[in-house]
Amino acid sequence: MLEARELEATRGSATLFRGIGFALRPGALLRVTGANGSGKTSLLRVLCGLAAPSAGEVRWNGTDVRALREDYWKQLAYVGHANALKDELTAAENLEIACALAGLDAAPARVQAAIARFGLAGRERLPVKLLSQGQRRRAALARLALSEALPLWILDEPFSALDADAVERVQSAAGEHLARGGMIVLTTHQEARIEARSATDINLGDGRTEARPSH
Amino acid sequence: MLEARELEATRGSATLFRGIGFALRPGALLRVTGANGSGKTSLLRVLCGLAAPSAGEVRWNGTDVRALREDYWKQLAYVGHANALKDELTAAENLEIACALAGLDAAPARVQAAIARFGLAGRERLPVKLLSQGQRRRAALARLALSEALPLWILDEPFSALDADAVERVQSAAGEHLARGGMIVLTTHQEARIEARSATDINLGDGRTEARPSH
Amino acid sequence: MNWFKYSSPATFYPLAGKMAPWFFAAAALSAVPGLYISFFVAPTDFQQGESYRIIFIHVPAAWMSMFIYVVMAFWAGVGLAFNTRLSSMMASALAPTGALMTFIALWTGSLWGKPTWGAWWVWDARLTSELILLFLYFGFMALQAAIDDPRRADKAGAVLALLGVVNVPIIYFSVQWWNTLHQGASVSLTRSPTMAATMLAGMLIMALAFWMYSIAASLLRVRSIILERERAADWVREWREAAR
Amino acid sequence: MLAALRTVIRRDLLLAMRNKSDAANTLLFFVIVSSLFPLGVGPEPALLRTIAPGVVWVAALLASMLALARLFAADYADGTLEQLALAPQPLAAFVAAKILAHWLVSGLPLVLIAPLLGLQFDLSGTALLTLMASLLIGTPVLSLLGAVGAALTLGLRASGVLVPLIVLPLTVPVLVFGAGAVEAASSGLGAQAHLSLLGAFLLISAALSPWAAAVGIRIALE
Amino acid sequence: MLAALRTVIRRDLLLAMRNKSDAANTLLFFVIVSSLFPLGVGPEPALLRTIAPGVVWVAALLASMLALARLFAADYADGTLEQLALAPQPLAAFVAAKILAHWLVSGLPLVLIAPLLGLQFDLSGTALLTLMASLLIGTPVLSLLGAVGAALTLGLRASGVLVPLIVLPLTVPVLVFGAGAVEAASSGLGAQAHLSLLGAFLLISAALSPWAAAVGIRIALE
Ligand code: HEM
Ligand SMILES: Nc1ncnc2c1ncn2[C@@H]1O[C@H](COP(=O)(O)OP(=O)(O)OP(=O)(O)O)[C@@H](O)[C@H]1O
Ligand SMILES: Nc1ncnc2c1ncn2[C@@H]1O[C@H](COP(=O)(O)OP(=O)(O)OP(=O)(O)O)[C@@H](O)[C@H]1O
Ligand SMILES: [Mg+2]
Ligand SMILES: [Mg+2]
Repeated sequence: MLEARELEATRGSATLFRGIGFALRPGALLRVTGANGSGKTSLLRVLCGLAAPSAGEVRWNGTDVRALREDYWKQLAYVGHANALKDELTAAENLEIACALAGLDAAPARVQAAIARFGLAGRERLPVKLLSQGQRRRAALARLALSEALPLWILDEPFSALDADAVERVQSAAGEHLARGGMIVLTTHQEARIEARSATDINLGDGRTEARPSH
Repeated sequence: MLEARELEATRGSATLFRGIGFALRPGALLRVTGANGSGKTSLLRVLCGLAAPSAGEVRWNGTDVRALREDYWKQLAYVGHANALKDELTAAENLEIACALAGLDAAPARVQAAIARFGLAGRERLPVKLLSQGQRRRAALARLALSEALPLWILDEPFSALDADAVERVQSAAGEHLARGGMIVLTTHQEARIEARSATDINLGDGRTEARPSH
Repeated sequence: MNWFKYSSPATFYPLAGKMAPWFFAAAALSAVPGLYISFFVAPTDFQQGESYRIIFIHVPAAWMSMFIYVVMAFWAGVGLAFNTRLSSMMASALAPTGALMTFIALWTGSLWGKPTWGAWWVWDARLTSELILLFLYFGFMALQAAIDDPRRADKAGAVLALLGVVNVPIIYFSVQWWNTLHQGASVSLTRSPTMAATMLAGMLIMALAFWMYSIAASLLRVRSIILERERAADWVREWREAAR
Repeated sequence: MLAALRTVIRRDLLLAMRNKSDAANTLLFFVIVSSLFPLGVGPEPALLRTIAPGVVWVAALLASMLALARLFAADYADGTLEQLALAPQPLAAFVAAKILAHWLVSGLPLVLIAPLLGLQFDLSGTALLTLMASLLIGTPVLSLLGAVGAALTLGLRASGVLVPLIVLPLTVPVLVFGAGAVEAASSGLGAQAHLSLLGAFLLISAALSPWAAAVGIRIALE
Repeated sequence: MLAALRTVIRRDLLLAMRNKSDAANTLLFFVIVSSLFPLGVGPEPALLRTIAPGVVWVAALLASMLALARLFAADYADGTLEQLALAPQPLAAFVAAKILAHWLVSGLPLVLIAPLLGLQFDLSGTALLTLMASLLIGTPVLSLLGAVGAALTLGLRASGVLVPLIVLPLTVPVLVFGAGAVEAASSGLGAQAHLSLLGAFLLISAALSPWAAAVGIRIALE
């Protein structure tokens, strides 16, 4: 279970959000909404344990994630704004490596299936740098098809650059994950139609809390 | 008037599209649609004259744009996937410089108005690298508010990373441009509601023409 | 004869295939008598003894190394200006042969330097500019290897090769001047003033052999470049099926 | 058009100011490299005086190359270069403006600090002056040649090492005559001839390099 | 965990293979820089022999620095580093794996080609052997120290110049003892003492650097 208590984040002299709290149980979906610059990406990075909140804490099954570290990360799949793909390698090679690092099973057949599932069949032999913007995003998200074993998925704008078909594929993968008892936190500016037993929204407001440069 | 005749583009051994032709008159909107990887970005770069088509030609008022070069570019505003912002400078500084290079009037008051129009008021003093993904996209698009004098706008996925409010702002700017007799070519995977006297769609198919690596 | 017919890779490919064996044969046919003259007929040098015989490999290689660079830049420039794919492929095919020749000149030269000057290497003007020529070849090849898109690789390589061709004479003369400004007599080549006629003949025949070899090797290499780049074209597919 | 060029120069200088460290770094690299030599070679003053011109010039060469490798990289990655290529002015003019700005930020400081390094190696007064003069004429040539290398390797992963590789061989004459001028001066001969040759290189490269670099950039963008 | 490390090493080697030129370039840069010196300094063989150890070592230093500056840059820019930081293994282990892969690709070739350069400067047989030995022990130290510099400057625009700047001063002892070993060998003294000191540096930096670099990376990601 992922819990957040009284989270607060500041950038320079501006407070992005304050007093954010929630508890995310198996099978539940949390959607973080808010205007551009309201702090969604910052919140997700705090939830991952990449950044420290300026107040409050994030707990995984009752323990602070900044203390758990590797034990928490072992359970987590994070897809950020950036795709984390190596330009010179093909989508399949990228997937294999990403899985090996995350300790996931990356048998060739599974990798092939993941690639096909995200609609990249036919592009297997192209290095990623030759793919289009949307195809690259698909390759990054294909990692999710191999991450059934990781209970917590944190996705930052997964649908950006995707066409309708790809959005559909991601939504169904997410729905399956929730159905098997996974948890998902995501941000998106678009409509998301994901099958979920329980779905919560957190709105971070319009991001216009007084902002002054920090330097 | 922008005309395309029998355009064809190849990447490696794959043909992305073939036989694309259209004529875009003042006040008209052309929307290029198609699945991820169908060649929208490639087509837009050909229309700009950045890349050469493998067959066919693009004409501006009757002359090939690859021959016109600077005389064509003088009339053109292009916003690509990349934001073309300098991380170290503020949004206003970025705008000023972009306008000076394009030969547009960049009086401070006009720049301020453009920034406010795209909802970045209050962030003027932050260097762009501290802005969120969507705020950066807004800063890139703010250039359009200063480009009334340029008849042709070419926009690649202008709405990506934008929230609903920002999408609305871009749509209204585009609508005004068309109303004053401008021309717009854009790609987007989202719904676009832009007021236009004449609006055409070109669909590039699903991008699955046989793709084999080129090396 | 229609020259343009052969500027298409599809027609040039079989032509190159037909010509290459002839040039290899010519290379072998001139190398045999050339080497025979060099090692058995030419007289022993009264100053350097037998070691001077390296000259029969060294000098032709040095000549070829410089000449090939100019030819390579020429084809690259033609490819850049007229967008003819075959000329760019020619340039890419010539580079490794040129680098090989440069390397042979350096290698044989330093083998020769040990007995004559007592050192493997000295910073003489000629040697230095030959070394820089090797770097220019390497730069060209490294640039092309680093670019995946063959069209871009061709054009970028062409710009570099042309820049290099402007520079080669400048480098040559600047190094010469640099050297003569400082250099005493320690490094002047000791050789007999007049060359024996047999020596000259041996050298010329060996030069011919190097020419023939270079042409043959480049033709073979251009064939494999054509195959690699055009493997999706219909004629390659047909050819492959026919070969099966 | 002049206004647009002035904008590019002003922008690059502004960026350099925001990143105060940038200019300082090239300079420090120059100083550190030329100070490493005495450490590697040993402290003999006579020996050091002999190798000084060569060492300082090689250090200048390396420092310029390092800074140059990324001359267009940032503009390429963030899409600005695309915009420059679509601007109503010729690309070669922008390239020339960028080279000029780059030289002002990273070449000129080298020229100004060089006498200090020369003093470290115990060079004479005329030698120091000649060192400055040769660097003043020579470093712009390095910037011009380096820009071509930077343009040709745009967007390649290995460009950091590729640029020195393809540019250094081309800079050999500059090095030879630059260091040669200083040596000539310190051994009492005139450095006139060396310096005029350097000047000729400057003219040639100023005429050719911006065009070659612009061609390289268009190739990379295609 | 070992499997994950092997994956990192294999991936970096694979990337190096894809970009065949990458490794070759460091090597060529090394060769070119050490060949530039004679051009700057003049062709006197006796002089060249004296400065040879210093020159070769400085060239090795610069070549390693150049390649190192961007050790983590690509992984940072495309988000891979974030993923490594969120992996179930300690980050320091990944860093160590990356350094090892990097040294195999760019350090080892330097060691192997060094004797050729030594021949150019007319060094004796024992001196050549000592040169190789000192580089074999010394270049990993350079890679380790350079990695710390690369981590600390992650994401900074000027990192290409900053890394050499903060790392070069740290590498001074390596340079002094590395070049010193060769000089000792060529003047007939034993190089034993120098080499053991280099070995000590290697142990210390192998123990500390991966941790320091990992900390630097976490700071950059925060
Ligand atoms: C690595 C060492 C050497 C290199 C790179 C080298 C390079 C060259 C080059 C580039 C040429 C052609 C120059 C021209 O035609 O203008 C040449 C010619 C020649 N080299 Fe070497 N050389 C080396 C060592 C030697 C040595 C040790 C000797 C003899 C002592 C030697 C004797 C000659 C002779 C006799 C020619 C023919 C000169 C002529 O016909 O003009 N070279 N060498
Ligand atoms: N030093 C600073 N001083 C003031 N504000 C800052 C500073 N650094 C960052 N910010 C602000 O912090 C916010 C960071 O937002 P974040 O990236 O989390 O937004 P987001 O909700 O993900 O937005 P988007 O929808 O655009 O992706 C931005 O509004 C930015 O302007
Ligand atoms: N060398 C190559 N060989 C085969 N296919 C290639 C090669 N290089 C690029 N491609 C393909 O060319 C297409 C480029 O598409 P482009 O970027 O124009 O797509 P797009 O319509 O803009 O897509 P998106 O919606 O994802 O932005 C991709 O499908 C890519 O896979
Ligand atoms: Mg965000
Ligand atoms: Mg696109």
